[in-house]
Amino acid sequence: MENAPVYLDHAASTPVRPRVAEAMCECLGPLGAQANPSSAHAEGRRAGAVVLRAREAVARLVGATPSSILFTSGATESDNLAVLGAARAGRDRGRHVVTSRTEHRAVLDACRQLEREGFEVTWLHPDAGGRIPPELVAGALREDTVLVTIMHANNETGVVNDVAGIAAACRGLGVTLHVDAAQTAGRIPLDVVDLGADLVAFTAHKLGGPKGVGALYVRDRPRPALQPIAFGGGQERGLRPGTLATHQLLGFGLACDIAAAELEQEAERVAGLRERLWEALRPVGHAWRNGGDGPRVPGILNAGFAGVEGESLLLALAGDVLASSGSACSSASAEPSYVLRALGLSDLACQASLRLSLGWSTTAAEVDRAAAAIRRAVARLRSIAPARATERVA
Amino acid sequence: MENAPVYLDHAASTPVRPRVAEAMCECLGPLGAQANPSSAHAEGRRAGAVVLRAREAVARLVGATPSSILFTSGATESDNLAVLGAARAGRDRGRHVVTSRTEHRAVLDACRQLEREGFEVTWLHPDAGGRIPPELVAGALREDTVLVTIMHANNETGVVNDVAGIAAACRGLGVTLHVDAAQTAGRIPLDVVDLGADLVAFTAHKLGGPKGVGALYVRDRPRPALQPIAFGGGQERGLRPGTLATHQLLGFGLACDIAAAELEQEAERVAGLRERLWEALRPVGHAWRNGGDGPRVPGILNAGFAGVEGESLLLALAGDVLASSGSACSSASAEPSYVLRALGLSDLACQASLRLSLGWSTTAAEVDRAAAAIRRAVARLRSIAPARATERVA
Amino acid sequence: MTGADPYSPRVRELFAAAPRAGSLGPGSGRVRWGEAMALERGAWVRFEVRVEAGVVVEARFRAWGCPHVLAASALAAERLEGWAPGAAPGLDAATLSAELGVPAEKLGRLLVVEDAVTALAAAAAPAD
Amino acid sequence: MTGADPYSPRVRELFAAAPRAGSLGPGSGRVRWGEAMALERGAWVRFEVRVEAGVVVEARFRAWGCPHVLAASALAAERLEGWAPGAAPGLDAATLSAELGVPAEKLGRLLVVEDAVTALAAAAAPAD
Ligand SMILES: Cc1ncc(COP(=O)(O)O)c(C=O)c1O
Ligand SMILES: Cc1ncc(COP(=O)(O)O)c(C=O)c1O
Repeated sequence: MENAPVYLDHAASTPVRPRVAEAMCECLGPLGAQANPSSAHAEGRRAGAVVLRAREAVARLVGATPSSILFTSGATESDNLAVLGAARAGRDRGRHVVTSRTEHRAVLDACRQLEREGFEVTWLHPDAGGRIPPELVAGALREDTVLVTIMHANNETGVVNDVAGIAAACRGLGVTLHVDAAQTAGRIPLDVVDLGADLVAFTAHKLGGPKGVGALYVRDRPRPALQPIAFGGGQERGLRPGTLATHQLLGFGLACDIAAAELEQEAERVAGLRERLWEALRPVGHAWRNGGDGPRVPGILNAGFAGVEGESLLLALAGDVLASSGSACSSASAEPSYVLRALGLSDLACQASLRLSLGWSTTAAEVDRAAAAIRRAVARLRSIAPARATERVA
Repeated sequence: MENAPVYLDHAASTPVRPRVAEAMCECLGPLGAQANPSSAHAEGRRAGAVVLRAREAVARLVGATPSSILFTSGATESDNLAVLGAARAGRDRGRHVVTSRTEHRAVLDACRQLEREGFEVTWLHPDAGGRIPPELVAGALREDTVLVTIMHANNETGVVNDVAGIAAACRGLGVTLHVDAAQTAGRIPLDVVDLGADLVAFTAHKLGGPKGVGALYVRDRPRPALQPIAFGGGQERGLRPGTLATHQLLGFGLACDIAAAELEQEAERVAGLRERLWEALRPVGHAWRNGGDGPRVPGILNAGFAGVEGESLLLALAGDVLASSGSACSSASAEPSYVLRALGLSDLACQASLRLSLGWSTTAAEVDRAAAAIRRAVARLRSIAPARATERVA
Repeated sequence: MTGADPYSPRVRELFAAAPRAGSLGPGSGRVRWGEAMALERGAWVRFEVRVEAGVVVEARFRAWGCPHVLAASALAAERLEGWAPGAAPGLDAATLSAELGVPAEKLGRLLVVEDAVTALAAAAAPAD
Repeated sequence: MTGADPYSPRVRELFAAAPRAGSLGPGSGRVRWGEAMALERGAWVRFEVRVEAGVVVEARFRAWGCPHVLAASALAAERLEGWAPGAAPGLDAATLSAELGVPAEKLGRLLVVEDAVTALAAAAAPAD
């Protein structure tokens, strides 16, 4: 693997932890839990017990009770169930929703759908550091606000919002607070009670688990009103129907257990690697970090290189480093990142930016190799660019 | 495995085919396709290529073009997207929906949700054989009908509807036809063009693939209007957002390939085993088959045993045979099967019925072992029941 | 949610052994029976007892229904031995269900067991 | 959908080699340049040519933008050699994009390359 490109795209998806993959394989094998976990017979109950343990593991990682964890197909679905579900359930009380411009598209697009359904959405702008200050949320609340949805950490910049502060602003006002924690669960300590949110979205594939499975925390007491987005079957307390995917949940739960066991030590290690990467990149000159100071997840370095365009940088790096210029789902589009634009960056600066995201599989040697490759690629692209392009960064 | 109970619950979920499990494990391993299939870099594209091949395999199995296959988390989600999505998209043209009493709960409950949203639903009753005759559908159509949703084969009785006939009744009337084919894909020849449906729901875990992944066929030309039930990310033509689960899709695709290669031979083999089972059960006396004559899937035998109650029969069999008295998702509830009731069976007859479902893993030796165990258990329970219970079957 | 065993060990044991299932054979004393049926609830239960000197010396049950109904009937039959008709049998649904750990959604069915006990109590009551 | 390579082999080749990237060195003949910039579209392109006896004998480009912009600029620079200013250069966005297999959503960016060629053509046009 010495010559394989360095994978610095953990924010898009983490490789599955080997122990997780192994356990999932066993579950898929002839002696695995193959029956439908809703079946009443012994094999069904055995699968059901796997589901139960997974629910407990997810709950443990985030300080929740098992009964408050609903399984979904990923954070996209969790976000939709939370945003559409809470707003629709509250539409008789009010039709105002508060969110931010830097949410993941799952939240943004769900909010746009709410607008089509007659809701009014307040789109908050982050401060220059990329954060949504609690005061800003407090100022946006109205009598008819039914839902506030603000992400825990942003998937492009890694900056962490003061969710507890936002929760305090919402408290007692009958507002449901949803938090997209896809980028934080398993990466930084996260306790749903401390967060104070009513709904929190998670996904397995950002914390060493498989793709295609996630969870929504739904606070127990008081339980926020939630209208399902799909119906039938009665699974997950009638809020999320469909046969539960035993092997997927097993992998999710085990990944949570591993993440929980290594959380603080890994957070420190990965943050150290991120700083090592940044220090190794700075000598290239005319480089900056997006997202300012303040709390951020350990694994994301969003850096700009004047005179360089992100997509070309990625292609120049292709044999050496795998990364993204924005979020994976928008990486195919030619649009500059809406998240960086919302931070107030110029077009040039947005397009000169690269998201390098580290995680459990990242080593110091990889960081050094990646940094050297990035320095070379930046220098080469600058030598091709118009001379003034390197100077022109807002 | 000589003493393991015989698994006769393929209609609830099939065991994953060993080759499918193996390929999925490889995909989850260190050299697998671990990146986000939406990522633009080489690893992302490699994952994307896996997704593409899976899409082609699913399409091939059902005679569709790859671009008409959307991936989902299972048939429950596919049904919801189809039913809610087509009706909501058509609500300006009309608010009438036609379905049947014997649909899967994913369709039933989605239709009930449409009723809450102001749609009027016509709930058709099956004939005594459990089928919805095309004439019945034709008679229910109105000027304002926007959606007809009728399943291909029923998951409790296995009876197959004349979907082509139903499609003919709908043709030219601007009605979208959705078909839940969870129980037929990979089990009997199925060609979406021959079916003539606009939307068809599939799930991997009924055809030897993994749980938690499915598909919705959306006809290409003309393309039915469909409003998504979740938003964000832009995946699957904007109709179904969320990171695609590469390993799951790989498993789904491979299971489709295997099913396609063995389709006719397996259908014959499994139907033969089903008849062998029935012939071996008949000597117990006072036994009948639910679902009458006519086309049915090979793997489902729904049989009644006078004087016996289904749940007790299942428990008496627990060490020998794993089966269900109804669908898996309702097996925990104490309600008699709504499907059998819709067929006109008495309470006693409904509750005396057992669904024995066979599939790729079932052998003749297993069938013989299961039949012997069932005969014993029926005899034992009859010896406990009030003497007249065995005679009183409507 | 999923995963829990719906049957307590006691239910499994009574279901598997079904002690006192069947009918009374010929013998001395008075034989009395009580029956209740609610097919829509999925239960049909019959008790037979042999009464000697004002006390049940032998009890049998027959039952059609789910494992909880069968187990509750077996338990009731066991308790009926030694019971003196005329006294309250104390075998109501709540008591049986508590002892057997029956899930709430099955309570309706245990009422049928209770009804059969009640019918038996009426049939066995000493003529005064 | 997913899985397809967004870059044609020709784009990859031109991007990797970037022939004619940079500026002209000192030499004989007339040097002319043309530039276009559309930062919001993510492209900034500059061409320099050396004209001798009414014909471009040497061309260079500089470009800031995505791989398609860089590849199109390199291709245009190659084609500019041998071009006689005054004649139409024939290097519009549609031509370049067809030759390179550029996806539709990138066409706006190739217009910037075309604009830079147009600016060059104006600057290099023989004074009459
Ligand atoms: C912040 C955030 N929310 C939601 C999602 C969507 O999660 P999933 O891929 O599980 O649908 C992602 C990543 O894709 C994310 O980073
Ligand atoms: C007819 C039918 N439709 C839908 C479903 C739901 O499929 P899934 O388990 O993939 O959600 C099933 C089985 O569970 C089924 O048998």
